[in-house]
Amino acid sequence: MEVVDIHASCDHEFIAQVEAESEQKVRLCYQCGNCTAGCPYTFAYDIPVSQVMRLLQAGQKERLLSCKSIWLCATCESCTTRCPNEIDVARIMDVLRHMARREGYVSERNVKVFWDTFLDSVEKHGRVFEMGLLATYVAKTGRFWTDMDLGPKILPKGKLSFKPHEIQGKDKVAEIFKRFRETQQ
Amino acid sequence: MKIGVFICHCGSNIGGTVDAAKVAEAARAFPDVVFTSDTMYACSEPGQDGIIQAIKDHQLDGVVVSSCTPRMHEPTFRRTVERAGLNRFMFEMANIREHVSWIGKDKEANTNKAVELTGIAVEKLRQDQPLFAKQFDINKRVMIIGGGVAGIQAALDCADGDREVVLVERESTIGGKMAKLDKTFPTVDCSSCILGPKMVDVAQHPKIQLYAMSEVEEIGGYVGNFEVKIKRKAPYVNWELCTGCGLCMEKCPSKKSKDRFNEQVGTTTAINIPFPQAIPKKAVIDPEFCIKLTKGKCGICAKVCPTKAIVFDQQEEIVSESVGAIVAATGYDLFDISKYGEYGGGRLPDVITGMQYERLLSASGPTGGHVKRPSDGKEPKTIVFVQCVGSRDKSVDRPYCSGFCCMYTAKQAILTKDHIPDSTSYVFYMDIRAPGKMYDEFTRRAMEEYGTQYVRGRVSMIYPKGDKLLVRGADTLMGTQVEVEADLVVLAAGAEAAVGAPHLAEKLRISYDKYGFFMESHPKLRPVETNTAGVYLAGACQGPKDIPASVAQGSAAAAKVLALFAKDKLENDPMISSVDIKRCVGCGKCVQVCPFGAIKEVDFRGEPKAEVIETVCQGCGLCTATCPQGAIQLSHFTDNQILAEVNALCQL
Amino acid sequence: MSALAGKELRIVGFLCNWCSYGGADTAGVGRFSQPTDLRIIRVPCSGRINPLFVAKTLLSGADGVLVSGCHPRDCHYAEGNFYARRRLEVFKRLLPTMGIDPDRFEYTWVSASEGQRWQKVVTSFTEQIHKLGPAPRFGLAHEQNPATAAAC
Amino acid sequence: MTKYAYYPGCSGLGTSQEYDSSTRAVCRALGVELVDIPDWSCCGSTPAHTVDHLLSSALAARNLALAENLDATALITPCPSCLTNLKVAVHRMSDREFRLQVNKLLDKPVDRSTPVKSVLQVLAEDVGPDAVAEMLPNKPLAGLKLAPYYGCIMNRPPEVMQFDDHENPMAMDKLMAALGAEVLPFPLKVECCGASYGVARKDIVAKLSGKLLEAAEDLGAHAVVTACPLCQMNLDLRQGQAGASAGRKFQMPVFYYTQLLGLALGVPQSKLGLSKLCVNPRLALDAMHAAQAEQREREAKSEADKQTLKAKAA
Repeated sequence: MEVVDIHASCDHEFIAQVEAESEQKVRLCYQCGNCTAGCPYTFAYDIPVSQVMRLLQAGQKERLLSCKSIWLCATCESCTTRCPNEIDVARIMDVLRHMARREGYVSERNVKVFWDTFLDSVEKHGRVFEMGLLATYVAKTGRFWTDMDLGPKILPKGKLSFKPHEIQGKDKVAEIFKRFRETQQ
Repeated sequence: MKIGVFICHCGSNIGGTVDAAKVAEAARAFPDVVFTSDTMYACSEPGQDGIIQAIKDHQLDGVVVSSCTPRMHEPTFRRTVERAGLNRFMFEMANIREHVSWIGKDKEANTNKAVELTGIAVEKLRQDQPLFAKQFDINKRVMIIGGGVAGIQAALDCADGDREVVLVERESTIGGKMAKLDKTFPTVDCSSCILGPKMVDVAQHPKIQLYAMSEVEEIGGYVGNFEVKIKRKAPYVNWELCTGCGLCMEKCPSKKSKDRFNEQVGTTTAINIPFPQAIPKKAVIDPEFCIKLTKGKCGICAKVCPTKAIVFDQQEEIVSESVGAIVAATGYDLFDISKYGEYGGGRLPDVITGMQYERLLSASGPTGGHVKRPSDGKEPKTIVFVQCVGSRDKSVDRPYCSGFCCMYTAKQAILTKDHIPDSTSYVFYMDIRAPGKMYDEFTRRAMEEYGTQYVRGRVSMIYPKGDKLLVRGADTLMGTQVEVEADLVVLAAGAEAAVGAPHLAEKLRISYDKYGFFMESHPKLRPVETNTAGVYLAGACQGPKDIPASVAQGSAAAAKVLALFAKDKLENDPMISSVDIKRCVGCGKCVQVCPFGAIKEVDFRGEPKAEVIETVCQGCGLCTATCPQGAIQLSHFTDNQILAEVNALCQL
Repeated sequence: MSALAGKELRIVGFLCNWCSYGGADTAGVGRFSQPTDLRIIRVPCSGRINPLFVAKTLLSGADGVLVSGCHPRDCHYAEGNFYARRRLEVFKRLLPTMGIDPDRFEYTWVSASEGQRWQKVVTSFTEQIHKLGPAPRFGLAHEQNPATAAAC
Repeated sequence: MTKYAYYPGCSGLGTSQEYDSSTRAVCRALGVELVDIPDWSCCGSTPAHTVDHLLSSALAARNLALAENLDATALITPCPSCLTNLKVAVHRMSDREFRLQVNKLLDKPVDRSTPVKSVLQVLAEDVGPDAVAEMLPNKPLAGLKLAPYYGCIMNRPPEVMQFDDHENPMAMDKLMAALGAEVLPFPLKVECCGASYGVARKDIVAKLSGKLLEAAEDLGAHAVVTACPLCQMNLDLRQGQAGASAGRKFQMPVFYYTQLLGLALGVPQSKLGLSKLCVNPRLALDAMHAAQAEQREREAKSEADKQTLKAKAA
């Protein structure tokens, strides 16, 4: 296990940035572990959420932005709701994800592709086109066989439309995305 | 007038962010100031000697010290100037530490502010007059409110000091929380074996008058002469006749009453003596559950009572007592565990509080000391203890540490192993707070000798799984989520202020913090005194405390009372109101407004005039602000003095 | 008129000795940093405060006045703060008729244990006064003689 | 009658058609007037807030702005994910600075703060279980054992959602009880089912949904009842995957609460869309009917016994 030089490796600017974007104070965390205890995703995480908070206090940017956990948080709000120090932990997880995206870290590619594809669909049609979303996702990830078992279950129900539900204001929605990208530059 | 000004550095406390020498220099320009100096520690012996020397050398008539808050050292410096031959009211203080150096880092702004605060002190001093105290008689009886272990200790110590004690207890028996405990840490000695004899002493002591099932209704007066109205609630039993034989309890058909003594583990009879060692050992009817009182029928207890003590139409009554001092020892209450919805307390029968568990462990408890879980009466084999339930948790507005939960949890884990040798106990903790004598050794024993499994992490949720409870928590040292299937979960509920504590504080005219705990005069140096003379604190009403600390405070409060009663006369505070009889028009507004009845109307050459009863006036100044003529003035805080301060500030 | 020209405005506080003065002490003991403008005058009870003190202070050139006493019901003298509340409430409503912006005067309740609350009260009141800026001067002498005004 | 601006959410047009149609039918039956927000667009759902909070709030806010014209009491939606996005947007936009930034991204700025509620909240609070129970004196769903499942974000975080208890919500329990159903104390009411990871990480959904189904089955539930399209899909469509993960085979119908309300209120089957559920709802309904028949039999027998006793006495 590596030895961490807690003085030299602490990225104070990173801490400040997370605090500013999340509007949370990371020093309020006293490491009780309640977030990890309640998190339904702990089994799938590489770093449990209470340790995400600790690494954040210690300014360990690289380890955090490259971890899987931040892509696997479903924002179920269990941590935020039960934190004794009233820290919005889920929001911090969200912010770390934003930063990872901006800086080009992707540790759970399929998750990111799914989300991106979802938003592409919204940008294009104004609403999510579920069938199109799945098709594009499969094309991008090459995961053709995944969920093949579900096809026979869902298709006969006639719920999945093969045509998108276009809206009149779809260009207005596309504009939102466009203006948002402009703010990011 | 010749004024001397002393600017204190307080080491670096003031000197660090205020240029004390510069303040001293600037103060020389103030009117009547003939001497200034800056000093390292004004309150130290050389500091005080320096002030005395300057008074003598420069024939000063008044002194200003700019240092810490007057709430801390005003009495100190008043004594200093008195030693130099001045009247102790020819002294003013400017607070340049708490109000200046500690709250700002800008040295220029701080220095400037310190100069101005010194300036207003000088202006006020220029209007000061020598004041002299009056003496008055003292009533040497004491009232103690609350009959828990702290109140019992205070009562016994005062009574042993040969003073008459009035002990007021809300419940039908004294003993408080300690009486409910099975054993006590760190010695694991039996709670009722050490408390029981003290309770008997209270009952037997000729100097102690006990009012059980009573509450303080109203408090008037002031140190040395309080008038208290006590409400004696109706037990529906004539206690003079009741022998505590318990026959009524045996026959009472209403068996679903709330068993408050047993923390509602099970139910009890509508007529009840809470426990065999109760003092006084008298029966009480719970009107909510008594069939006779709710439906008009029954009356079996009245038929079987051998002394005919049952009185269904008994009314509460008010009695008055005169005392010279009051000790508040009203204790604490437990945090309501149902506020944590994720733990299921109040919803799941086998999620209980530590105090409920204490009753399950107790030989005189509802299960006769056999640990049986409430849902099905089975003996639990896996017990999970969860600490910090209502402690150190901002989200439930309880950010403070309750202090004793770590210890009682360790004790309960040890007792569990004694009761059920093949059981396993898990303790979820955040930190172990065990700083008392033999305390840490005790928690270590729970782990080392009794095999208690300590898990460092909080519990996030508890839910039923089959007939077990699934406890999901974290082990932060392992860095993972953990689960335990438990038979019983004990939540270490924290302490909070007793129900109604703020209301009592208001009657006592003492301060309380935002959680309802009573405020002491000084957290370190005056821990059992309050800002109201003659009112003292003992035990957990001031903040969470364990038994040793509560007993120590009970004795400390008693010592303060005995010291007060060692004097035959008390001196009043001479900062009181006086009437300028020439300006008084006899309108009587001051008489109406005075909260203490300290102003009376007198006849002066055929005209009504106001007159202040000097030993009754407490110096609030309400009358001064009310008088349309400015005829009644509060000494040391006269209109002229306050306006002089305003003027000084607005001219600077 | 400001104590430190450009930096501070003249803010005067009348504080009850038993609660808010202690609260200000508690804030100091806790090192809760605050703006430096406020100057505190200690009184035994908020009920001791004659509204005319506030009027006099504002008319004498203060930019703001803050009165702070014990929370309702929690008075060292049983009921002084009730009288204070009644008087000051009426007084605040009268301020506009005197040509004074009522926002220059506030009264509040802070107990001796509420250091953090005191810090918030001082900080927000000081901000409020700084937003209003220096009070208009009533003394004509000052207006005619800018040099004197600056010296204040 | 109070009028609500209705936001169906994208899945209402696809995978949760039956939730949308049953919601509309039940609202009509209970006198709750819904007006569709014209030309509504996607709220951004989970993916948007994982990218940026400004984008996420803007996508939601477009709909808030459109709803302003409708002069409705509140904007309501059946979907908790849409609900969260809309509510969080309103919550964050109470900050002036943030609202200005969001409005910069929109064609039509948000002027007012429209209250946002779930359809469940309206049915539970504005209509109320007592009123529903009064309409259904025969308790049509008697004998049906239900595990009510709210999902993780219907009530959390409480500061934003401001509805029901965040650890032990009861709104759906009470509505179902009003229909006569036997509502079981489901302990995992607010545990996450795996959310939208079904596609990218189906192992996660299988495990978490498996736990939920296990708990429901162990309680003896005939069916799970839910208020969330994503939860319903995970528990219903992915029940086979969940079973594989839990190492057992589930046969647990998963209803939308509006379907059961509709069933009890006698809403036409075509609107309820029971046939659109993957696990056959008959399993639960048959069990319910069997229980009802048994109950009737018991009552008949005790009545008969009474008659016999009377006859004997005579």
